Amino acid sequence: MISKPHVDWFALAPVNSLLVATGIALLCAVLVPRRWRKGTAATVCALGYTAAFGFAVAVYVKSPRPTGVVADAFSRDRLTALATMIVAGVGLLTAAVAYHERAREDHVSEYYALLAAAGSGMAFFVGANNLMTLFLALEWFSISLYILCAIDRDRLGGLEAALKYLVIGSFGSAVLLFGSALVYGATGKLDFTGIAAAGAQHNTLLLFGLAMLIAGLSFKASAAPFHQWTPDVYEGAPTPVTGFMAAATKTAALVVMLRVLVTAFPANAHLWTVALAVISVCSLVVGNFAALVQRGVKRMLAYSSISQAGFMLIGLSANSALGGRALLFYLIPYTAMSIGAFAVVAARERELGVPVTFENMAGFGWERPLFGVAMWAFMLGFAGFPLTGGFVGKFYVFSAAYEHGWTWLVIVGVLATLVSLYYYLGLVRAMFMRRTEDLQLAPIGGSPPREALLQTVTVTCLVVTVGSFFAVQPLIDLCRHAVNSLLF
Amino acid sequence: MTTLLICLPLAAALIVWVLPLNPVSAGSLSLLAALAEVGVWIQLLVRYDFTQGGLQFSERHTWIKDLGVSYHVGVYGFSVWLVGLTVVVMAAAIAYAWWAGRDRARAYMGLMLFLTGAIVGVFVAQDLLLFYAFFEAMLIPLYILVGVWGGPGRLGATLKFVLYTMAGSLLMLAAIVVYGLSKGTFDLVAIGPSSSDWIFLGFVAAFAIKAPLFPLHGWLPDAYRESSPEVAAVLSGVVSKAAAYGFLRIAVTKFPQPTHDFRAPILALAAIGLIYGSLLAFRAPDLRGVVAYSSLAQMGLITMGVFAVNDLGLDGSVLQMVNHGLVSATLFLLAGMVERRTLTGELGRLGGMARGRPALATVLLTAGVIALAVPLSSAFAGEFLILAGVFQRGWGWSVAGAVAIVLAAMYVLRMVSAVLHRDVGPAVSDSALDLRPAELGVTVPLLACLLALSVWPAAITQHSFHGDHGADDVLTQFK
Amino acid sequence: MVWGAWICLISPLAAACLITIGGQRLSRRAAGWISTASCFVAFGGAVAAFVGLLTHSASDRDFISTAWTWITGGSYQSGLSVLIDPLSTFMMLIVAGVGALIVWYSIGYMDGDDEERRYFAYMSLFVFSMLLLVQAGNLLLLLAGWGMVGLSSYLLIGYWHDRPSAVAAAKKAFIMNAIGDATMALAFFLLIEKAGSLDFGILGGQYSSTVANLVALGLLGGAVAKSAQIPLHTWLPDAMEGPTPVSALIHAATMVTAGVYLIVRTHAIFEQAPQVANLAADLGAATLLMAGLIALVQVDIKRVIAYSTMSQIGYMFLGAGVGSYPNAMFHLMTHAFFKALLFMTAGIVIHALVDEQDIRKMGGLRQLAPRTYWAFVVGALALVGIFPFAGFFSKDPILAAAMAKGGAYGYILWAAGLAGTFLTGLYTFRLLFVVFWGEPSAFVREHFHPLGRDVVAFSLAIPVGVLGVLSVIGGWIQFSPWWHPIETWLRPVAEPIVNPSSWQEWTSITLSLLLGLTGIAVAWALYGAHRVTVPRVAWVQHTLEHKFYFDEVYDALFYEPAVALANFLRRDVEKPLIADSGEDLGADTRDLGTIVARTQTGLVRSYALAIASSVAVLAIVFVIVK
Amino acid sequence: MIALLGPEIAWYLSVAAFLFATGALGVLLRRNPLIVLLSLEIMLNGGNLALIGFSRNLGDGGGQIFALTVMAVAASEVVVGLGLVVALNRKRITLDVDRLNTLRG
Repeated sequence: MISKPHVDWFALAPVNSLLVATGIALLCAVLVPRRWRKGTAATVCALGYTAAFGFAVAVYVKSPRPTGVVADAFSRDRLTALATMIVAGVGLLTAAVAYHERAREDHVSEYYALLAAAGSGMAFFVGANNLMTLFLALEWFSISLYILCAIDRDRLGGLEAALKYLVIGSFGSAVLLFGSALVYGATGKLDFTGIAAAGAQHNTLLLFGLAMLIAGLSFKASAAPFHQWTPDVYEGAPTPVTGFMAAATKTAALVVMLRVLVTAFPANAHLWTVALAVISVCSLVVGNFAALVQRGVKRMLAYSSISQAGFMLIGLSANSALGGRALLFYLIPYTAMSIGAFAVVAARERELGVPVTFENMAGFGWERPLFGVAMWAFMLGFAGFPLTGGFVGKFYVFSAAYEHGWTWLVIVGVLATLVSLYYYLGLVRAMFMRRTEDLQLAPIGGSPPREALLQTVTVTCLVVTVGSFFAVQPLIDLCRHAVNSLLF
Repeated sequence: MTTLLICLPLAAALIVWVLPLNPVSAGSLSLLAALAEVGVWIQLLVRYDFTQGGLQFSERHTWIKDLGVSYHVGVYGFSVWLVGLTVVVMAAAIAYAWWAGRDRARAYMGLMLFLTGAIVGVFVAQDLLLFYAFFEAMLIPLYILVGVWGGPGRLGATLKFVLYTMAGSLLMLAAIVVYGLSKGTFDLVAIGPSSSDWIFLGFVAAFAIKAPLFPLHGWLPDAYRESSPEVAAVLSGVVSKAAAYGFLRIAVTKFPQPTHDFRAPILALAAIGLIYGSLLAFRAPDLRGVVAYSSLAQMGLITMGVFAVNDLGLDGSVLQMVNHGLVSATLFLLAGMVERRTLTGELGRLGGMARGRPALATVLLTAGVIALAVPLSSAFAGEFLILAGVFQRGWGWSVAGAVAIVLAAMYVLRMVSAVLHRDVGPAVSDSALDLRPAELGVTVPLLACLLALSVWPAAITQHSFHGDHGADDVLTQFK
Repeated sequence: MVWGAWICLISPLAAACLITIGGQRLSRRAAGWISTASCFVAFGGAVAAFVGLLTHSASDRDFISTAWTWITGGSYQSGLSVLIDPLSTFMMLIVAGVGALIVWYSIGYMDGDDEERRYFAYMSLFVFSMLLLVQAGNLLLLLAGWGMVGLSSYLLIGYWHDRPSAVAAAKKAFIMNAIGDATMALAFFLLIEKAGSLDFGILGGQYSSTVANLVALGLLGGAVAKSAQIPLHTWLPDAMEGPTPVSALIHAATMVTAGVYLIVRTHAIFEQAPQVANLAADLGAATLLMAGLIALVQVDIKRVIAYSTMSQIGYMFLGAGVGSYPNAMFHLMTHAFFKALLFMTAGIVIHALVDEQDIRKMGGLRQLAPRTYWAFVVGALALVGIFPFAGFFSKDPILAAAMAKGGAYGYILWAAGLAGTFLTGLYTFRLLFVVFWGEPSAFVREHFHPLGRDVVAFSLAIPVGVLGVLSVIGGWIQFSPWWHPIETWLRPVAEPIVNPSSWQEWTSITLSLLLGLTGIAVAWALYGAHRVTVPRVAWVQHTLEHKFYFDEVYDALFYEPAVALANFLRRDVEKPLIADSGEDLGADTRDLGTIVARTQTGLVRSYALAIASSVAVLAIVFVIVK
Repeated sequence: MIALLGPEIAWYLSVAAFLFATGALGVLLRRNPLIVLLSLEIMLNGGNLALIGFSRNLGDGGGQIFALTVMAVAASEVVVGLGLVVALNRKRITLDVDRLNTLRG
């Protein structure tokens, strides 16, 4: 008889709950009458994410000691749990944003199904404990995202974005795959600890593999110079999906990068830390400078997400518990700010019915004070102003860099922040200081649409953004325990 | 008590933002809050034990344990005075804004209150990161205040202002990270002195831009010209003092060795700024330009006093911070009142306003002569002490100061007579009224504070530092 | 005694505040009377202080009363304190007394001006400042008073603020005085560094000659600026733009003589710096000659008197410089009397001729205004120093002192002084003859209107009368050859360091008397009886009319360069280097951004290429570095 | 027991690398999206070959399972890709990836 590995269903509960949600949502497409379809699907998706979040919390509480489950293919530890919480939270908020964004009625349930699928893929991704599960999960959520980008089949931008994403994405995955193959060849092991144990750190194959793995993962984290798909896809994709990608994909990619590099390649730290530092500098430079000249808000946010990735990589490159904490803490306000920002953009899009640019944001801050203030806070957060978690996050990554002896990286980060101010504050300026009459095209008209969910999302993000400035200590403890499940 | 000082205006700001009040009630509520703040400060002043000195009313809560960051606030003697300056000037500014009637009053008033809290925070923060947080938090409302309610050139002005300031303060952030982590704590009271030039320069850069020192004042003319008068008053009166405070509390105190090494260049910059600012004020074409450049000069003077690092200089600079804060605020408000009547600040188009407007004439003249530090005014006391102090670091500095005194007489008198005297300017219509009671109510209290200080400048000079010797107090980090 | 001093100091200030706050609620007259009353109260206070001093023996007539510590800087501190000693009471009496008379006079003179209240507020403020100056208990407070009188003089010169000339003159006065303040401040910084204090006591301490010289120079700078001596004298003639009582009070009787007071008060330091003391004497001598010469060609009645003031103060500087302090102070007192008298009579003339000041349009006023004429004659004789008028007693001892200074140096100063007396006689009586003698000119006949018999007239006449009497008898207090109470009174404070022998006294007296009379005679020949036509040499005329071109030179040397520099900085530094550098940097950054954004071609292949190449680079670097 | 004779692992690896490179070049050079998708498949298969080769060499099954997974994944990827191509085609857009450059800058 076949010996089947013991499966720890509890550890997989978040993933499964989302898979279930996917399935049900898909069934809705055929079983639920069109009239109720949207509501049902959205609810199912939301419930799936809520359940995932709940389970993740439970896992976090219940697994103080990291263990590998399902034949070590999946790691049950607090890092996974925390990352899953973030992803699930993001997914939940995205579902809410999407509920209002989807004006058209067809493919609605598939849409939510895919959203849930992508979430589950990420939840699995962050827990991946060997190269195979890593690749599998990566493709899992990537493919869902490809489709989500193109969900509006008649939007040319969506299609183009999707195809680009697909081609470049597969290219990246291929690189990742080949890298995994080389690492496998060099060490004979697929699981991370085994790779570390094999002690083949000077093997050329391994080094090639490491390079390719870093490339593949930085690609998903959209760090320069593997970033170029990001602006196009973010611009082309439906706004909620963009928000989801910006927040969740980056989280997953960075967390996994942290896990892989720290667990599998401790012996090569002297290489990959420098590599990551260089990559983060590239991201800071490219992201900030390119963002300076953007007119489209989504595109600007895309570039800003690139530079944010740069900041988080600073923490990663420190290769220390502090660095890990910095990264995880940074992720919390960052995800909130991204989702929130894109939610606001979505709101403006609904009003105008055209892509949102700096010009047609004029006066928005006064017309819709809630969104205005929220957006203001998000921008300040991205720019690392106090009273937002972004400030503490930056402070942490800089501390990590300094502790690692890289003051120069701190200086680079500081200068990058300075450049970034120009466009972040530029958006605030567009919203508050330009008068509405400067704006040529008038809103579609009629009273602003009901969007209770959008407002809830925005407020939630606002609360997280600001709250993470004040309630630093509990969050840091959360991150500390999560990071402690890795061996530094 | 200290926390109350910070939180009262912030809470009031939230209330004003959230409640759907009409402009008038929003304004009166804000004014009430501002006055309450003044009341709290008076309490603080009364309860602060000057004979004992040192840090009082301190509160400490852990904020970020693993990096040794904490919410630590408290006041020293000189902080008491600077906080007082802040609350008084802010109250005046809010009162004027209320009377002048800004559109979107709720947002405006809320931001002003928020700003109050932030500035007070800067003066009471006893933790490096907290200090930085408040130092930056000041920018958040200011960016909007200048950018939304400013003049035609406001967009450029506000962006320039923020970018300049951030350039400095981000360097300071780097310096803070390095300093704090290398010392293992961020607590301003506990952290020991450092001899690292780079960290020192990081801090100095931030404060030198904020003050501003020559030649880092590129943001100053636009910001002071384009913002609404009360905001300009706050900018030059209070916000710039945050920089001087930083010089005193951090740069000089925590970095004795670098201070000594860099004294000459910094004094030189300050002195150049003093002369340069005075000369430009002398040729500035408009009312606000004169005040703006004069405050550049004054900040140079104050910096000289701080970096003299001796009893005279330190006492003098604290006194002068308060004086200049009050007087430049008054002058900016007056400039606003004049512009309100004539729709222009160009000196060429003003004139002859004294005829039939005794109140305006008296108030402007009084503020002016105090600004030019006529002897017996508190400004004179401050400048005298500062120059006497810096004289002991080299007579040349004081000579520069003496020249600046003459130049000050030249530009202030030029401004005063261009507004008040000679034949009536084209922009001055006979219908332009004398100062209204409300306007008097805003300016006279400020002047009253100044006159009170003129009668007894020692109130501040004796009660800024522990014991008689400010220098010792600084060298021992106010222990 | 102490309270007397404080009352003396406070009451004018109180009046100033009262009038300012009272504003429209006070009637104009009321303002005037409040101000006058306050000055008389101050005089009472002064008298009280004086009497109080008399009760003490000469050795301990030195009291300091401190209200509270005014400023502190570490161990240095200065109190808000008044000093009561012979010198200060002497000055208090003059300032408060003459001040009271002149303020009273201005009730009449300023009658009908629509901003009288402001005027009287300023006047009270001035009296307060002047009293603060003379009562100051330490050098810092003295400097405070020093600046305050400068301020109030600025306010009063520019009182008619819609006259550009007045405003300009006021500014000029203030700025020139600011220069003096600055030099004094510098001297004080040095004192603080060396002695750690600014009490008068430290002046007696021992200092290295450089320190003493520098301090003395700084003080002298303040003195010459305030007392309109060369080289900082050019503001005084312009200051005549102010109302005439102002000229009488500030620019004749009190403020401009503060420089003399300062030197006498700080003589200890000057005695340690003899060169500087001599410099003071030289400047005095030079000024008295130059002013006398310029006065010969002035055609504005007030300016003539102003120049004579400069030259009289020159005498005082001469006296103080050579170290005969009591005589300097004595001349200060008599000068206060007769110069105030002259100004006020001139004021009456101007008032009667509807504010006309050009003497070429006047003439023959003797018949029309006899009482004024006689008052003027008294003043003029006192000024020239003719027996038995006040000037006679006070001027000659100064010459004697110069003589007693000894050496060629002393005799040069003495000669200069004597020449001065001749000039004094000449220009004074030129003025007198031109204005009062001869037939009434057309202008006079047209515009002259005599004073009525109302309050105005009385408030004009009575003070003039009082001062006239003082100008006659005021000198008899001291006749240096025989009796000198003032010298004994001031001795504890200012011990003279030259003691002229009696023959020096007598020669000076006779010679100066003779020269004065010759001056008068020449004036009579030229202007009174027109026996001789006035000799004119073109270039001399020009030089004198342009006041030796001081203004022009200063403009060229200081003002223009300052303006040029400021404009240069504004145009070529501030704008391009400071203001625009920010924008330029921003623009460059944005350009960089455009370049970076251009790499985003939108072509899949280029993206793939980027990834592939970076992977290759990364891998190769890894392999190389290991 | 006779070990299975055959080329050294190096050969398998080089073939795999060759395939991978070919695929990559295809993505870089070809303009027809179908060909591009095909090249992507070739890249993935290069990876697969490497995996299988190694797993045989090491006598460890993991690699082969991995390869199987990859095939499945690759298939689904292609499906999505083709779907997109069809969608594009339906909008009568000539099949040329260089035309897909409206999103840039």
